[in-house]
Amino acid sequence: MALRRFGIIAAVLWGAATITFVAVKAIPGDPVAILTGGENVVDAAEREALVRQFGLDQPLPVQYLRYIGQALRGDFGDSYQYRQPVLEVIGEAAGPTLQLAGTAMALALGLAFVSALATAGRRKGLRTVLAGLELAVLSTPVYWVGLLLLTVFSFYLGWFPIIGGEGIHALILPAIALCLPLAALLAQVLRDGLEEALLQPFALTVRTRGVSETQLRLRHALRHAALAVSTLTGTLFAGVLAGSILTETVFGRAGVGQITLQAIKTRDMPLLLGLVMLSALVSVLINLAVDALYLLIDPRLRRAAR
Amino acid sequence: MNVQLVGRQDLTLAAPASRGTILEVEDLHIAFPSRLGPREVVRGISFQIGAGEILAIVGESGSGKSVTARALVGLAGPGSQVHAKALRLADHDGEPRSLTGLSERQWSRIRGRKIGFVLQDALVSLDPLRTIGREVGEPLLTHGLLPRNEIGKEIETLLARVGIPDPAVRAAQYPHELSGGLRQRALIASALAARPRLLIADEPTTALDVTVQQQILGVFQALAKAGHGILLITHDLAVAAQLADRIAVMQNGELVETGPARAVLRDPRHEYTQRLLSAVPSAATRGRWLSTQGTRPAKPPQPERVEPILALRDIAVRFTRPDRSVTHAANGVSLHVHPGATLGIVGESGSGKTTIGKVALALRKPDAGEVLFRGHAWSQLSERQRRPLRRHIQTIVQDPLNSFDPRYTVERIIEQPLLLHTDLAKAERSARAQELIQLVNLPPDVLDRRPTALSGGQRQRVSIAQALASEPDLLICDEPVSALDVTTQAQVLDLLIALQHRLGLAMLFISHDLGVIRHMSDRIAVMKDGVIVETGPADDVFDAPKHDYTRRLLAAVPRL
Amino acid sequence: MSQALDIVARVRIGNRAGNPWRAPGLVIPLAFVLLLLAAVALPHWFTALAPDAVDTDAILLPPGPAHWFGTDQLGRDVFTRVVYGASQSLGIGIGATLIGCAGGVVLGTAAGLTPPVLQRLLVRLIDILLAFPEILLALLLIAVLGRGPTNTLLAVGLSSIAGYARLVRSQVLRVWQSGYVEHAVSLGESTPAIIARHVVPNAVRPLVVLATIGVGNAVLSASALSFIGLGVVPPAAEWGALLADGRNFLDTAPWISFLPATVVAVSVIAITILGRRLQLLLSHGSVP
Amino acid sequence: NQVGSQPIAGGTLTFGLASDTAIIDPSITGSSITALITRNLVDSLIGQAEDNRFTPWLAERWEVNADNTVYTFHLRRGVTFSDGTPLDAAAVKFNFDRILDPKTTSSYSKSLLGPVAEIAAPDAATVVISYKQSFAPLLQGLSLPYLGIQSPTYLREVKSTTNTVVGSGPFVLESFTKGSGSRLTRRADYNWGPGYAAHQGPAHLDAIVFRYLPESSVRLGALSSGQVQAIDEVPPANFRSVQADNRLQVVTRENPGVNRSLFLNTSKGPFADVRVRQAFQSAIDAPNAVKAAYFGSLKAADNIFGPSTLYYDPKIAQSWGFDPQKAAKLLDEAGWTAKDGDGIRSKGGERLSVRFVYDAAAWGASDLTVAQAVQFSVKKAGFDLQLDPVDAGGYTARTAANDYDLTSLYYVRAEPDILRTVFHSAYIPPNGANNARVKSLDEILTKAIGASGDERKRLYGQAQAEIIGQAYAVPLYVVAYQLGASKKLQGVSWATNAKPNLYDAWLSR
Ligand SMILES: Nc1ncnc2c1ncn2[C@@H]1O[C@H](COP(=O)(O)OP(=O)(O)OP(=O)(O)O)[C@@H](O)[C@H]1O
Ligand SMILES: Nc1ncnc2c1ncn2[C@@H]1O[C@H](COP(=O)(O)OP(=O)(O)OP(=O)(O)O)[C@@H](O)[C@H]1O
Ligand SMILES: [Mg+2]
Ligand SMILES: [Mg+2]
Repeated sequence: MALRRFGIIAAVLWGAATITFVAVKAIPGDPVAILTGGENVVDAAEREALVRQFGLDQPLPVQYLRYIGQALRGDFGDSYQYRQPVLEVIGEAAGPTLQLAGTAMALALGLAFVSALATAGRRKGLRTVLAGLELAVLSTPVYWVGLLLLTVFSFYLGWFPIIGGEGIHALILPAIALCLPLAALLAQVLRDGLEEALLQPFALTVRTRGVSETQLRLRHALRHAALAVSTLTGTLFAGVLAGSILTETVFGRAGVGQITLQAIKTRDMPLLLGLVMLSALVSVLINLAVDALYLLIDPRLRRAAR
Repeated sequence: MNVQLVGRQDLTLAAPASRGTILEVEDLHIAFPSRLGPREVVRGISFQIGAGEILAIVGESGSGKSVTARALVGLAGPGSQVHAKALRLADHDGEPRSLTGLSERQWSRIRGRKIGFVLQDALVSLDPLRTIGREVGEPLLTHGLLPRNEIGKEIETLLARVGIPDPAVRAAQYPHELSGGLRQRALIASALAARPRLLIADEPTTALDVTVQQQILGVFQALAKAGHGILLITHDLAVAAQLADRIAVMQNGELVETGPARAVLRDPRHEYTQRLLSAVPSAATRGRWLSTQGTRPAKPPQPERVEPILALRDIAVRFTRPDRSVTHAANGVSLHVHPGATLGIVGESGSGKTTIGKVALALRKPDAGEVLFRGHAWSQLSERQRRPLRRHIQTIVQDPLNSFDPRYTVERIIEQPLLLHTDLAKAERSARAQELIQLVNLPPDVLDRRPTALSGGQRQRVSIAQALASEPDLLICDEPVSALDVTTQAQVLDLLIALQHRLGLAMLFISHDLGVIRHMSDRIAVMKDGVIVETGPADDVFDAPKHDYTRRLLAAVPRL
Repeated sequence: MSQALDIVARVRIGNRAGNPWRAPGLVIPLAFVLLLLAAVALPHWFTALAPDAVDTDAILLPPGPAHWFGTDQLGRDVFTRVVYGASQSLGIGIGATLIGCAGGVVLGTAAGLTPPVLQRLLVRLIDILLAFPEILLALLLIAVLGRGPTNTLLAVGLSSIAGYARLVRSQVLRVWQSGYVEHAVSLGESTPAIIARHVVPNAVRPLVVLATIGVGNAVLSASALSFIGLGVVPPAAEWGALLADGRNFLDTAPWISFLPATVVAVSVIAITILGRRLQLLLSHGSVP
Repeated sequence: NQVGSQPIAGGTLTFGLASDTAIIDPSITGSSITALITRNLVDSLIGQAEDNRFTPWLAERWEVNADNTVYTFHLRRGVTFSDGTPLDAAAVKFNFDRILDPKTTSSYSKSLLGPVAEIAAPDAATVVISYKQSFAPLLQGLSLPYLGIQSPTYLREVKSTTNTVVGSGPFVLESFTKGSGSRLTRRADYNWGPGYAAHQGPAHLDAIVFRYLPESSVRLGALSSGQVQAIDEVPPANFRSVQADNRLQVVTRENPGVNRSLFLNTSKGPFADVRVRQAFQSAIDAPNAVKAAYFGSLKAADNIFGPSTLYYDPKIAQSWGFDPQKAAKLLDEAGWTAKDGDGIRSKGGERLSVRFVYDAAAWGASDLTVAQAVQFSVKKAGFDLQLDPVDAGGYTARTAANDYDLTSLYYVRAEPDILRTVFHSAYIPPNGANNARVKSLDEILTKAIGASGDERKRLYGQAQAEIIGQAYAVPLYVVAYQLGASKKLQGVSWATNAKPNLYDAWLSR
């Protein structure tokens, strides 16, 4: 079983790496120009040297094999753009992004739980207002939310200066900007899950025992809703890179999103590959974690898994 | 049945009082809002339940039984309007307290504490994500009746009280790990946890096998003996007959007849009660129409010693579960169905009935043995070879909704076999569909509808019409009536028999309901754990069962 | 986000009970979406101006009777640009969703019904594609294809295939094991007929809802690409590009991005509500 | 520079930057942001003052031989790198050798050093750089941070220099985070500032923080809310409001050299016909486009050269301009007479459609506005101008493959010889940036290198006239560096590449 899992992870990583390799090679244009910053300042000899140094003179299959071989050993080579080992570049960027994503995710979960528990199947007025707000947040581009937050809270009110370092203070606005759509989505799914659970026969049974509505939600319905929410949380967390590209751009934060965008814009092959592998790995791991969580939440799945 | 009643002096709970009226309902009305204004689904019913008494409310589907029961705990449903002249529940001191105009808080003190409620569907009425113990103990926790550390002990006591063996082990298990019977008992234990005087049970045995049903009924009897008042909701007259002291018959939101059980069943006054009673299939109903009470003409005589139309020889089917354990769904099963005759297969849930049906239809390849159709290879053929022959062997299933493409109209459904097996033109197909729909006594306008817009009985008729479209010789019927209520069931069974007479169909009739099987079958095969334990002419098997299991099965069936 | 689309699409916003046709939640969004479609088809009905008509004498005018949404940094009428942008944005949204769905149906059906070995291979392929964050895939595609409306459409569409494919596959498997497929076998239908008549149409049904919501999502994805600077090419009035351009004038001329942003949000809301209503209707079984 | 106030020591200057740099080592990147930051970290052999004269810096004095092939530098003594290593001739030689070493992957710095024959360090205080043929631009190159001197000890020890720099400059790099910014702190023992500086000794500021703020609205918001004291690329839309704000100032530094211009590909397509080029030139209302995009913060160009360039000819301005009638007449003459529904002309069924290929990353939001205004303006004359944004690699590939109708660039250089890079046939892509693919100017441009004063002036005048007259290029605007700053920030001086120098800068309270 474990071996199979491992095989799947390896297959996914290999596939992701291959697709990226093909894509990067398919991007039209001159890789050396990128290596040298796009200015026509290199002569033929230097071009040659660069091409040789980065192995670009080899036939594609050789390049591919070399690259996969090195990737297997955890060596993604040097970034064209940063002239630094890819793992180092990613390592530096991962910290701030993880911090941002983690904070945003935690915030989002908190908000979603409060909002969904308070309004699932009751408080019609509040439910309508909150559901409407969530829909609005979901339908507004993330970067737009970020810009509005910045304008209001940083420039006009001056509560959260975007300058002033790396502390929690600088984390709040971007985390909120990133968390809002996540929270809205989670709240909707959680509320829906709760409402669905509350419609099931067992909920009626619980009510006939004299259990209060709030207790019914907390003790029973929440676990049922948690199934869908955990999948969604996993997917969202794995996809947080997408959000972080935009958020980091708006707030001028360092992080994986920034270097990803740079890597694509400058076709920084080794870095891009490293990033794809990273996100594939994250996605696979999160899927495994969600599967494990499922077993924890739902005893019905345990026997099947055993 | 070994039900222990444990004394509980250590609890600050009053034991059920031994006499007096527990519940009094007078002129109860329940209405739901609808587009055309409030729709009354319960219209002025009155009844009483005394200590130690079992009152059964019977009636067909949709008559308002469940709504009545739920209204007694203030959970009639969202938007419901409940009015009653009087709705009184005896308190612990025996004094009646009114249940009208209670707030949600007040209700929650009554639910579980003063009225225990057992819901219709045992399989889904326990929270699947929590252990049995926590579910059973929840009323104790909610009403703060016991300190937390004592609850565990009490749960075991409760589980033992409803006859669950190994209560400590069971308490730690999850609902899906328990059989239906155990789940239903756990539900009862949970309803009893706070020692309410009144217990309401809504169809507590519908999903259960007869033997398990018998055990559950035993639990209720014991509880009544201990002084609980019990309101039993059921559509099964036989269950009511066995258990109830008094029976109330409900039709269309009204109680048409109330009285002592024996009197109501032996000597029904109301026309509806009479109809209901006569629609129940049993030994006595063989050779009679169920829905009209007339005697039916005898079957056209069967030619002697003809070759069976369907023969199963030494069939074995094995399923391997994900956990590698193997289930023998069929093991050495041999059966014959003769032209124009009905072979009934009866057995408990999981005994392999459906599997046999699928093998006969060649939807599943047997792991061993072979099936012959009209004396020729059938299961051994490739699907391509089988396809042209399929028109001769058709099926009617328990849940037609699942067998119809949800996008299809009734007309298209009926034309499906015509398209496949005939080269009729569009107009001819339409005409044939009209014919068939008349044959099964449906109005022509259903042809344009989708199955979701039909009632259960109507759907079953559509299913029959479709099966007949290709003019088959053999019908495989897998529980065709078990989703229907008694009166609808009667109509469908009558229809099948009439068609058999008219068209000379052979039938393989699968059911877990012994009454239905006896009513329908010429010969019977009794199945248990994938094995045919007994087979023979219907009357022989029922009147002189040879196998021990058959005897037990027959003993467990409640009788009117 | 469309990777979680199946979860999201199931969410109901209105009351579960009640007639889904009657709620006001249907009429208003429907009317708005129809209005949008009208703007796509007949933009000149809404405005007499041209979307790229530069007027350097009318730069950054605030909203007024002559210019309902004001003018931008080149004196172009923002309302006109929003109207013409509708065809760009919705075109991208609808086109991308069609590509995603079509690809998803093909890949998902294949991954559900082909022989086991091929099936496993295709499932793995879907896994691999799902392991890419959608935006990364879209960005890569843009890098390969170059910028422009068609390529934005392709990038957003192709990158969403895997999400749809996973859903279609699960649906195909569900339908394949359903009672009516088994029943069709017993009626004597051939396998290709079953796949064509029952499996694919029924498996694709839930996609209708997803696709509606997917359109809204695709509009947002395309606008995100524009924001990063990899979207359509000027002077295209794609909504994301309008917002991206306008952000440089947030404090001097907020209307040139605020009003389009409102239109984007309201459109996506309307489309989403419509999609979920549709879901409700379908689950009520009252719509074919 | 504010006159009359005394510099105050101390304070931290926070500087918002519109772009980021991937690499902080100036020897291996051509990034102008790296140059801006590292100007404070590394010293150069010589300095170049705002008036273009060369001043001593690390070299006290230097000699150049007559044919510009041997340069001898005499180093100042007592200079140390911030890691304590003394700066001597060996250190300088080590730096330049490293840049020349292909393994270093230096490109821009290497091009500044030129075709070096030999670098010698005859004694600890003397460096000699020699060439086989004459190489005049060396001094200018040496004055740029790209050829700034770093500590050889550090260079030898460190594995990768992309994140760190150790130099002898007035500030020390404390941290550098890609995508976020960098922090510099003052070096207390600094005492070897450039000859053009206003003061000697350590810098006034305690620290400088460069913060990457790519969103222009964010950058501006940070400035006006006082979170930063300086930003680059002031959003043109806010130019006026910043100027009007009495706490803020905008300092504009016009660049000499080749103005931001469109270069029309004369080798193929519609622009092979001079009449079409001239029509295109006349169809563009550049002053209005620039006014719209830059809100009057930049001047429209009237010539290929910026006004501050040597030998700029003011008379050219009268020879061309926006003239729709002329454009129409020229196009009619050239045979582009048919018009379709959109007003686009065609000839023999071929639409008058031209593709403008540009590197999207190097093309800002305001430039995009200009482009759209130009697009609309030529559309009225019947041109379908299609924008074709690509990435840097794509740009190089497209120009090399001659797959474009027009491109755009500008060059900052006070020396008119810069024209050679843009219009000499030796620089036709892929060998350079002669994107107009012009061959007719070779003679003039070659002759002008060695010509004397008046003759040179005449030759460059002739070149300017021909470039505009033949419509090889359409000048758009005069490029300028725009520093938005708090009025508290004083003493900023300017390098010749139009970048602010912060050594003399200080913050008033
Ligand atoms: N929440 C509700 N809202 C509206 N109508 C309801 C609701 N619950 C029940 N009804 C209606 O009330 C009537 C009685 O329903 P009820 O469930 O009591 O029938 P029943 O006798 O229990 O039938 P069955 O044997 O099928 O369980 C039905 O017509 C049903 O449609
Ligand atoms: N697809 C399957 N995979 C694994 N086990 C199966 C499968 N189908 C049936 N079984 C098992 O085979 C046995 C017989 O099942 P079958 O459905 O034939 O019983 P049945 O008599 O029809 O029961 P019921 O009355 O509940 O319909 C059961 O133990 C069941 O769990
Ligand atoms: Mg009921
Ligand atoms: Mg069965």
